[in-house]
Amino acid sequence: MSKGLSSKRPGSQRLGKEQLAQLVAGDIAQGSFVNLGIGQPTLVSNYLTAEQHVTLHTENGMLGMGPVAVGDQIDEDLINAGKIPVTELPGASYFHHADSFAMMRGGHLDVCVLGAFQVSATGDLANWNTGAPDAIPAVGGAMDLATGAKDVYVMMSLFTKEGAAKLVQTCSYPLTGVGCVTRIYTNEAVFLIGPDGVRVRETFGTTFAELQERIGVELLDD
Amino acid sequence: MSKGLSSKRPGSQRLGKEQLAQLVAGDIAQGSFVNLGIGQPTLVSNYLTAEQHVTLHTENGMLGMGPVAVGDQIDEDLINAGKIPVTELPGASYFHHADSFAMMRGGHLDVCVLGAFQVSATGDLANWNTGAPDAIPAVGGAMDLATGAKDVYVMMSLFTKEGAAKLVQTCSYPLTGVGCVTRIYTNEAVFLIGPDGVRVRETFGTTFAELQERIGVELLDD
Amino acid sequence: MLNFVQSAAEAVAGISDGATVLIGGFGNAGQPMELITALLDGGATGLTVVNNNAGQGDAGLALLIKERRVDKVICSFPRQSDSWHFDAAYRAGEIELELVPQGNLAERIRAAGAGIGGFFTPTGYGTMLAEDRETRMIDGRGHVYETPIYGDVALIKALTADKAGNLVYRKTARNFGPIMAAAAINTIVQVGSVVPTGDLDPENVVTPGIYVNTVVRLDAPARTERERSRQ
Amino acid sequence: MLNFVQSAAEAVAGISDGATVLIGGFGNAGQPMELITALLDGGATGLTVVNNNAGQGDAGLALLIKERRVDKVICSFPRQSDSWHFDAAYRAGEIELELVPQGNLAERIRAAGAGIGGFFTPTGYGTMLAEDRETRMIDGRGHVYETPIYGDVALIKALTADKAGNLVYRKTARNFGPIMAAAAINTIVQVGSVVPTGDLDPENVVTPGIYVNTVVRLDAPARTERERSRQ
Repeated sequence: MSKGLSSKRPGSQRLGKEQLAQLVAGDIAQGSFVNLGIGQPTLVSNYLTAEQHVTLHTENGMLGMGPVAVGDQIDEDLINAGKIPVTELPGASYFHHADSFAMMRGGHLDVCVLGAFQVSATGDLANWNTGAPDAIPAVGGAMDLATGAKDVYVMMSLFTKEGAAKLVQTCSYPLTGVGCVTRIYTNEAVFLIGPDGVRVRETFGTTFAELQERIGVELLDD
Repeated sequence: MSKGLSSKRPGSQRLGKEQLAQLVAGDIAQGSFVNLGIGQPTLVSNYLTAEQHVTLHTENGMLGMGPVAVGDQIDEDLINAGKIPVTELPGASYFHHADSFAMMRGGHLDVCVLGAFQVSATGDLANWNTGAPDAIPAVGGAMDLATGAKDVYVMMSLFTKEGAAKLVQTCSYPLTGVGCVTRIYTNEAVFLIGPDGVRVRETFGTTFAELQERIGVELLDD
Repeated sequence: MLNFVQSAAEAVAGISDGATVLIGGFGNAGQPMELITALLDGGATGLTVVNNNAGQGDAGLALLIKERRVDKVICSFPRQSDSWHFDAAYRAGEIELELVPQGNLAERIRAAGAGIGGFFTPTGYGTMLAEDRETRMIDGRGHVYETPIYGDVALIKALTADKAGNLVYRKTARNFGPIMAAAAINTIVQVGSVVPTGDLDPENVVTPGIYVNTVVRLDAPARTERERSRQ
Repeated sequence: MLNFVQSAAEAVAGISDGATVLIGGFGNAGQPMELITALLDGGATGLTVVNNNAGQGDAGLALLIKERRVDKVICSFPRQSDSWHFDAAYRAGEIELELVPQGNLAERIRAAGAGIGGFFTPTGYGTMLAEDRETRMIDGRGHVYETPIYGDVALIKALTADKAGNLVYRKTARNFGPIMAAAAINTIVQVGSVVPTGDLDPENVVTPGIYVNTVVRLDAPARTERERSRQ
């Protein structure tokens, strides 16, 4: 599925955020309905091609969302889930919040791409709350996206700044959803999460052996 | 509330169906949203005045239903719950079946008028099934109407052809809804069902004493 | 994946024996008669059909039942003056009936499309249709537990589709179409016209294209003539 | 009963201390800022507010919270870069927060309007937001039990009303308006224009007039200016 980036290139570089977004975009099947989470996942939209015919959903009530609005396009009544002004593409539709989340929760979105603090070996996702005792919690639509989409792709750096792996046996941060993540796109590798475990699809600037050494989760070689 | 028909007229006649429909129509408050059941209740629409500003709901997806369609007005896509072609009034709106029943079930209709086989002293309604062993049951929207409207008015003859009262202590026919009926309009009297029991609001061609003798339910005089 | 086909036969070609088929329409309004007829011609059997009724006269669903292609009907109002094919099958014990209050039918279909695992409703509480069902008192009122009705296939009728599969309906023909489209894995729609993407006002789309799999444009049928001639 | 009033102050005059107030809007889109400001000016206190957020900047809901008129917020996303008034009230223990996943928030509001006593959803299952909640395995999947959110009042914003109270919205400003209108006993709407009954196409009405109690037409506000000048 991935286009333009061959797998298993231990000599090549770790991916930057834009390269990662391009990789994710290339993996999205033609004709898919997709929700891109706030932050890094939004970059994916820059690499979707017209030939892919991907329709973007925003949970505040729209299918057929176009690029970010600029200049005269800016319309206070047309925003995305991050409250950024966006545009409307031909074939768009508007609906109320319950209908919009019904679309998501009913399993109609093919892919949702989210950021994460941690993902577990069984696909548990932690991306809404660091668990810090003084933090004011806020969840938004994260739990609905995590449990509703047919496939949940996570985009994240594989390690924290302190060097701790974010792919873990069991999440230590509060969960967003249980067993929901199917793929993890990181700067160092792409992981597929399936019933048999976590499979390494490809690596960037590292090797399977190096990854296995640094991550406390048993990995399967592709 | 009732217009043009003074109460307690033991000397006057039992009401005909049209008179009864007129009585019900006069009792519906201005600005009400109303659903009229199939059959006798439909007659009520003939006596609603423009000044009442009553909006009719049909559970197959419309508010603002107008009179039955005739001639060139007949449109296969515009029918009522009885599958009779109807018309559309200014201010009408269309919605799908779940939204239409949500309107009813969410308690937004002020009044629904239904026919009945029996009504109990506590407002239980039996109007969908005679319980005959060989009958093929069919319920339609009767249970939703009975449980959803703020007020459920029943229109029926007070006695069967065999002379049995249809206002009973406990329904012998299968129930449509429990404790849902608030008023019963019959050819011989109007009954109000409240927490204290069944009150006779007015009688037609009979007296309170006569009614009490013929009905096995304790009646309260108004 | 959305596709546009040329005939009702092509549209229903993928329907398997044993499928649960949601069929739109209330009376003739919104009834996808040509798709039902194509399903009849296609031969699929052992079907579970979800519809407000259980067939009328000698056309469409009534013929599917007459030919014993329907094992089970889930509906609110099977008994009608002209439901003779259902009546015969039912009395012969050759069709199963799940009778559902119409609002529960609509809400259960809606729940399937919306990812709701089950819900409590006052409708039907204390009646024979709720016998042996889970109940719960909520704020002093009796409620019955109801479960989603999923479809393998939905056959519905809309007025117009655009090339993105967005649909608009006409008057009370909207009825079950939008909720069935969302509740089925494979939604097949017959429409009177197909317009370019962008021609439908995004504010007025009733069923977004995400819920639609197959669209077939059929000339507005002279339905009554057609039904009569079929016999 | 539907009525049309001349000012936002008149529109919110009936809101009592202790009321549960559903407030529409997502970001600025669909936010009934003038009604919220009138509620602030009107003095009602001890409120429970249901909104996607918990106030931003120094306007509207944020000021209601700053002035400690809100005892409890039910929302999905209180924490924002400019939610300082909520943050302060929360850290001082002077406001209660019920944090709800956004889809559960929407579905619970929808349930209130639709007469659903409660429902099971997979969203939140296995998370701290479902701790101490009833759960159920349905078809092998964990579900959480959720209950309706009813409003005494809804404050919403729409594009246009007709004289029968029918509403249409504009783009993503539709968001919570339609479901809040149905979930509240008293629905108050600010609109940009009022048209004669019959001017809205019945096919395109989003909120039927049955859900609307009070309509006030307000000139399209120069909102950013207004908010700034309020401080």
